Amino acid sequence: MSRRTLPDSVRTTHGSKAPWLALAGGILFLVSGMLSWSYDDRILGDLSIRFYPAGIQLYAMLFGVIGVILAVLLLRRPAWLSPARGLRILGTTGIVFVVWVIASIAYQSGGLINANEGGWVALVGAVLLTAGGHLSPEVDIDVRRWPRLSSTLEIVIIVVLMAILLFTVAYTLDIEDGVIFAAFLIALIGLAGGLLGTGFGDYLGFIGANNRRPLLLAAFLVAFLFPFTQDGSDANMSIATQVLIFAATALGLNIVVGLAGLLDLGYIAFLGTGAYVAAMLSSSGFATVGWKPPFVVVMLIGAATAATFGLIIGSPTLRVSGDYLAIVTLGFGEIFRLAMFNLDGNNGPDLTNGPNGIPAIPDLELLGFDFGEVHTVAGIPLGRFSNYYFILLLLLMFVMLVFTRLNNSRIGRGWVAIREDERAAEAMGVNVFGLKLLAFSVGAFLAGLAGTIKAHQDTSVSPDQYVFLESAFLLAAVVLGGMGTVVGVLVGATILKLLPEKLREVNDYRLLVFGLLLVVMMRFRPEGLVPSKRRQLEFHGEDEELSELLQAEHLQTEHLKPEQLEPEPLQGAK
Amino acid sequence: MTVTDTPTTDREAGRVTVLQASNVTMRFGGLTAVDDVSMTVHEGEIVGLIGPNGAGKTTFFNCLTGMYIPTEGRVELGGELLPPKPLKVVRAGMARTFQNIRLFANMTALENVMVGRYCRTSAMALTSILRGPKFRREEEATRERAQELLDYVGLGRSGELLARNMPYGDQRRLEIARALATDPQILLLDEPTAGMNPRETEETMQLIFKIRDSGLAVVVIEHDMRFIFALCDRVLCLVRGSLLIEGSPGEVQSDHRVIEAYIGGDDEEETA
Amino acid sequence: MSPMLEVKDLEVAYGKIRAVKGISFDVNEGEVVTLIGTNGAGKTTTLRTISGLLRPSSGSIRFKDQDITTVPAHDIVQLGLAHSPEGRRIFPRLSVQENLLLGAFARKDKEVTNDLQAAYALFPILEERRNQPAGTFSGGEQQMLAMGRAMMSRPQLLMLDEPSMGLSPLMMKRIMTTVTTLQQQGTTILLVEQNAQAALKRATKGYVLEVGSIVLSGTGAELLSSDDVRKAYLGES
Amino acid sequence: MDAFAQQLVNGLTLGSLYALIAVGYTVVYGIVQLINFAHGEIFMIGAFGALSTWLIFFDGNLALWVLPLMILGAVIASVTTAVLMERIAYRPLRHAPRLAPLITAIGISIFLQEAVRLFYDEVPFFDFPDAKQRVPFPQIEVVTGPAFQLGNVTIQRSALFTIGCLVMCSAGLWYFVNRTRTGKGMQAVSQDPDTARLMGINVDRIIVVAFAVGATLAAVAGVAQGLQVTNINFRMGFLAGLKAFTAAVLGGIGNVWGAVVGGLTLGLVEAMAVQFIPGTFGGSPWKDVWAFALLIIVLVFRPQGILGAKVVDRA
Repeated sequence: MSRRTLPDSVRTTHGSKAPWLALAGGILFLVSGMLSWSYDDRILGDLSIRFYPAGIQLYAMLFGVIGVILAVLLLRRPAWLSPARGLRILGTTGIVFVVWVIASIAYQSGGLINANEGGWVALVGAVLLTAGGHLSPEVDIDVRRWPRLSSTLEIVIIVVLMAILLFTVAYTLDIEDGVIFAAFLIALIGLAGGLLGTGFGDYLGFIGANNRRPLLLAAFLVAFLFPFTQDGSDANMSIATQVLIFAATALGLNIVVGLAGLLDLGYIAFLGTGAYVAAMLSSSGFATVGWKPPFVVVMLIGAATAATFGLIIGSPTLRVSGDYLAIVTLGFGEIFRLAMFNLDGNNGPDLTNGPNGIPAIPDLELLGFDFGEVHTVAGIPLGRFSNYYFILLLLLMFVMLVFTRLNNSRIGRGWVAIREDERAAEAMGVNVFGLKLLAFSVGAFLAGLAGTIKAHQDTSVSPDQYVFLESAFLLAAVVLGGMGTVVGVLVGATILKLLPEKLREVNDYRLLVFGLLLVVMMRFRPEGLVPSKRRQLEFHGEDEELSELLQAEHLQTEHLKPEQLEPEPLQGAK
Repeated sequence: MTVTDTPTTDREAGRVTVLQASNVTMRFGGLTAVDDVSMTVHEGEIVGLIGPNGAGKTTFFNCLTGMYIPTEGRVELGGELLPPKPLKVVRAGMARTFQNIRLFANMTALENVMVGRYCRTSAMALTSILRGPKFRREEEATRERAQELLDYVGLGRSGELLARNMPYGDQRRLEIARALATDPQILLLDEPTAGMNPRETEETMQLIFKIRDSGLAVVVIEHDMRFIFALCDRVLCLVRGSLLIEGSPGEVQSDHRVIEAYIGGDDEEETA
Repeated sequence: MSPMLEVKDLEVAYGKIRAVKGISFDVNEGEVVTLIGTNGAGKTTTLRTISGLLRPSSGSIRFKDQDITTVPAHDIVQLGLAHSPEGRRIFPRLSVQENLLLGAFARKDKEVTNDLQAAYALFPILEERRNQPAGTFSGGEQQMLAMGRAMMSRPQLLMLDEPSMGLSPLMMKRIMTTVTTLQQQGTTILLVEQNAQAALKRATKGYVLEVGSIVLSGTGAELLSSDDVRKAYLGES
Repeated sequence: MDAFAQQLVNGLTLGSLYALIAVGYTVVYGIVQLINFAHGEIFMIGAFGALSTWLIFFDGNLALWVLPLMILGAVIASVTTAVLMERIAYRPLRHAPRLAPLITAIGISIFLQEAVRLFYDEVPFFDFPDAKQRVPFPQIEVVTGPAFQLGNVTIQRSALFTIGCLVMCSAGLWYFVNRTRTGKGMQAVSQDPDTARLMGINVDRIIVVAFAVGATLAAVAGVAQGLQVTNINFRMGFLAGLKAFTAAVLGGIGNVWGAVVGGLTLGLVEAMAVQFIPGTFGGSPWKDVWAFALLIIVLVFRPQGILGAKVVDRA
């Protein structure tokens, strides 16, 4: 939140040069796309040919295009836009982008000598863009004074943006090469940040806030359409289902951690409970229970069992301090794993087949719809993972619904009050223990629900899927994305599942980076990437500027759209 | 258990008794923090509690609010024994503020007061997720009532301010609004004017009168003597855990023991 | 001669709330200076800021011609400025003697034993109970211990925060007499008291704080006879 | 009866190990109310530090005099890691909400495990083994080798060594906490940090000392574990750390002697559960489950632990 920029004196003396610096930077970037980046033509999709830009060179040219646009804007000094902010983001990410590419070239082809002039030119361009951004004056923008569009037009904008999003996601997932994938992601952040940082982002946020329902609908439509872009291929759909299940579970955990403020380090056990229940009650030849109820019943039993475990583990420990709870839940997670490992008939009753787990769980069949088969819709084949994708999407929507509605209710207020000051909350008549227990068991219930689907999608369950590290990953998704927000957790979950899948080159260092990431995040941005404003304040208590900002936001929504305060984001009828 | 008759100091017998503490004693280990203190509070009455620091006021206060269960004696609220959990105490009709303001700092003023409505509303998880008409009515009612209370304490226009950003005096008043949101029969104020300037103190006094006139009973702990003697119908002075005197402000103010023990009399001669 | 302690335009804030709003005062060698005022006036905050437990948002503190505004608390003690905090804050699970020795933690010299004897001489009851855990003591005994402990660092300036809080009149007198004794032995004293009468009676100089600002100052006798003080703090009308 | 005596020995051995690690949790918690979740990794790094010392200076030499030097190496490795960890990761978070340091701790824990796993064999100039598998630990003569027989009870030499370590460390710790200036300072800080500052105690330094003390004992435990199990691996800290934390809570977290008592209790409970819980829920597969179950039961009925108090305290 802190805006660290140059002293004003530097800016006044050199400010006039800023647009020209930026313009030069943009042009250098454009030129670099036409130059060779690598001596070695076998790597990164061949960057060795001049005047014939391939992937990464094209991204560089996009940096150039946006850089030039922003520089021109800067020259014209519009009162309602802040190109400076955009340039800073564009330039900084540009530096990261070029350094990443040059480093990868050096690493993959065995030496910095193989990096050709293109990269270096681009690097100079990026530095110039950044300098231009830092030297130019900040414009305080107030998007509320921008022209209001008709509501139809606003909705059209939302739909178009969502379509672009869909296209981008499909494109991104198609990139096979891990380094190019990462380069594209960095470029994407820089380009989008450069454009949106000028104030368009705030404006879009403003439009979005005014049209929450169309926005949500469009978002789900896009998510729903995604499998149709994959042309029957299961490769990306498999990752997508992983992301969805992970996101749904993490969002459930976010109720516990983000809303109620309880640290649960054994959350994976609840997912496991659901999965094991589903496996035991499935028609797998290894299932240990004779009863084979329909899947809807299985879901309820799985979720209810998980919730019961939640109550059992929660009721004794929720009274003690939060740190204890963290460790007890960790212990509970271990108990779960060990129990699943042991219950093989030799040690205790045979429920889980011990370390072997329960394999060969058949695909789901709901209302005659077989999830294992390929279905063709509108000429586009949808494979097994696409089928699971749809049901998981429904699950995610359900979890989101539960999350937002609980958050925006009497119960949500109670949770915030408990986080803020537990004793005061109790003295004001808030049922502290009951609310904590509720959060704990709702979280467990949702995880159990997700687990029942996961068992069928994975076709097997085994104890080693439910180790502590998985709980840590879930927690990291919540923390990385932003505690207490839906979008944050979706972002966090996507990053944590997608990057390792795509960045196979560095897979061995995955956990190392992950651990480091947690430490660095807590040090510099404990509120996560997409923070809930309130959480941000809790972590940066001393930040007066921030609190005034949040307050202004409250006033703004109040002032402009009183009904916005009605917390019913998902309600269909007006 | 015999409940003693209404104390003779009660000059207006016949009024409804809201809170009755009988022979409350509180010990921690070997230390007796509160020693055999009785207090009766009637509807529409302001009772002040004074005494030097460490005289057991706060401990006594905590016994009244159910934070502590007295070692001996009993506390009755509306004729019923005070339930042992703070939560139930609030539901039974007792609300309090804190000596050092304990608002939910990162919530808005309105949200703070809405939290106060928690114990008078009932929407649980399923209702909140399904959002039927009943839920919406209740939510709307909560919001309206909270706004009403903000207006009542004079913060009607500050609803969207974060509690942490409000001026000190407003925070104190917000705390009172939040306490009132629990629909109490009796309101306990712990140093409501600490840190206030004279104008704010005066405003607070008017607010407390207004609350009293609406039929609530009010108990106030305060150090500001001028404030207490101008405000209260009756004053109790605690010294070293026991009740030194109970009476009208005039009586207490002129009692030489009070001056000696609390306000600081001529200690040289007294103890020589 | 410059004052031993010089506080200038001191401002201290908790978040947005300013507890001390720009106060200035000084303490000369050999004096007993008292800060009086109601709860929440900022007296304790002032002392905590002087001893380094809090950082001021602006203003400066000089002690013996050295700027100590940003010196950490544990170094300030070594300069000869001791602070006996509000509520006594003795270490409850340590014995009396251990508490006293902790008071001399910052010292490296060999005369600690002598000072221990001096502290026992000041409060003989402490010697009787030297091996008893301090937590079992009564309020008055704890106060004696706290003062003895503060003296163990051989301070030139001793800051006492509400030493008479919650004490019986007899014990209060005992503590106040000790304050005079310490002054006679050559310790300068900055005293924060709620019992204005007792404090002003012994003070060479007094400052009245109200909601974070100094509203009145003068010699102890002047303040004692001031109508305002008598009305506001001595309960006389 | 023999079975009982045998399990008593096993339990005390296991318990000594837990106790040595548990002290680290409890000392740090007593001073800064922080659960240093990464402490298990300090234990692991101690074991690797000892191994490295041996490989660098004494490769092949199994004489008894090497052992103290290995312990010294272990202590240096552990203390360095712990102090760096405090300085870099925890200190900036001293006033952050409690969630932040706990998540940081998880991050450190994973980071340290992975760092050892990935880079141990890549340390330049030295020929260290690949830590991705179990690494054999030098079996020093005298403290390993043929076990003693006492009737039907077998007592491993390494078990005696482990118990001996606990006794010596406890004595040293007692002396440090009660007889040294810094120890007194620690007691003061744990009871009232602000007032401790007024006494001239540098609280930051005391916190570093607390981390260092915990790391020292964990390092000793790491060596003991290596001798007992004959090999070490990068994952050894996780479960041991969790159990030791359980032990610390069991004894009353914040209380040094509580950690010792808790550790021994936990060790005994595990050993006895293996032997005496009848039916299919007994035996070693379930012993960890019983240990964690014990943790939950203790939290329900006596959340302050066996020895109760919240501070570094005298016995």
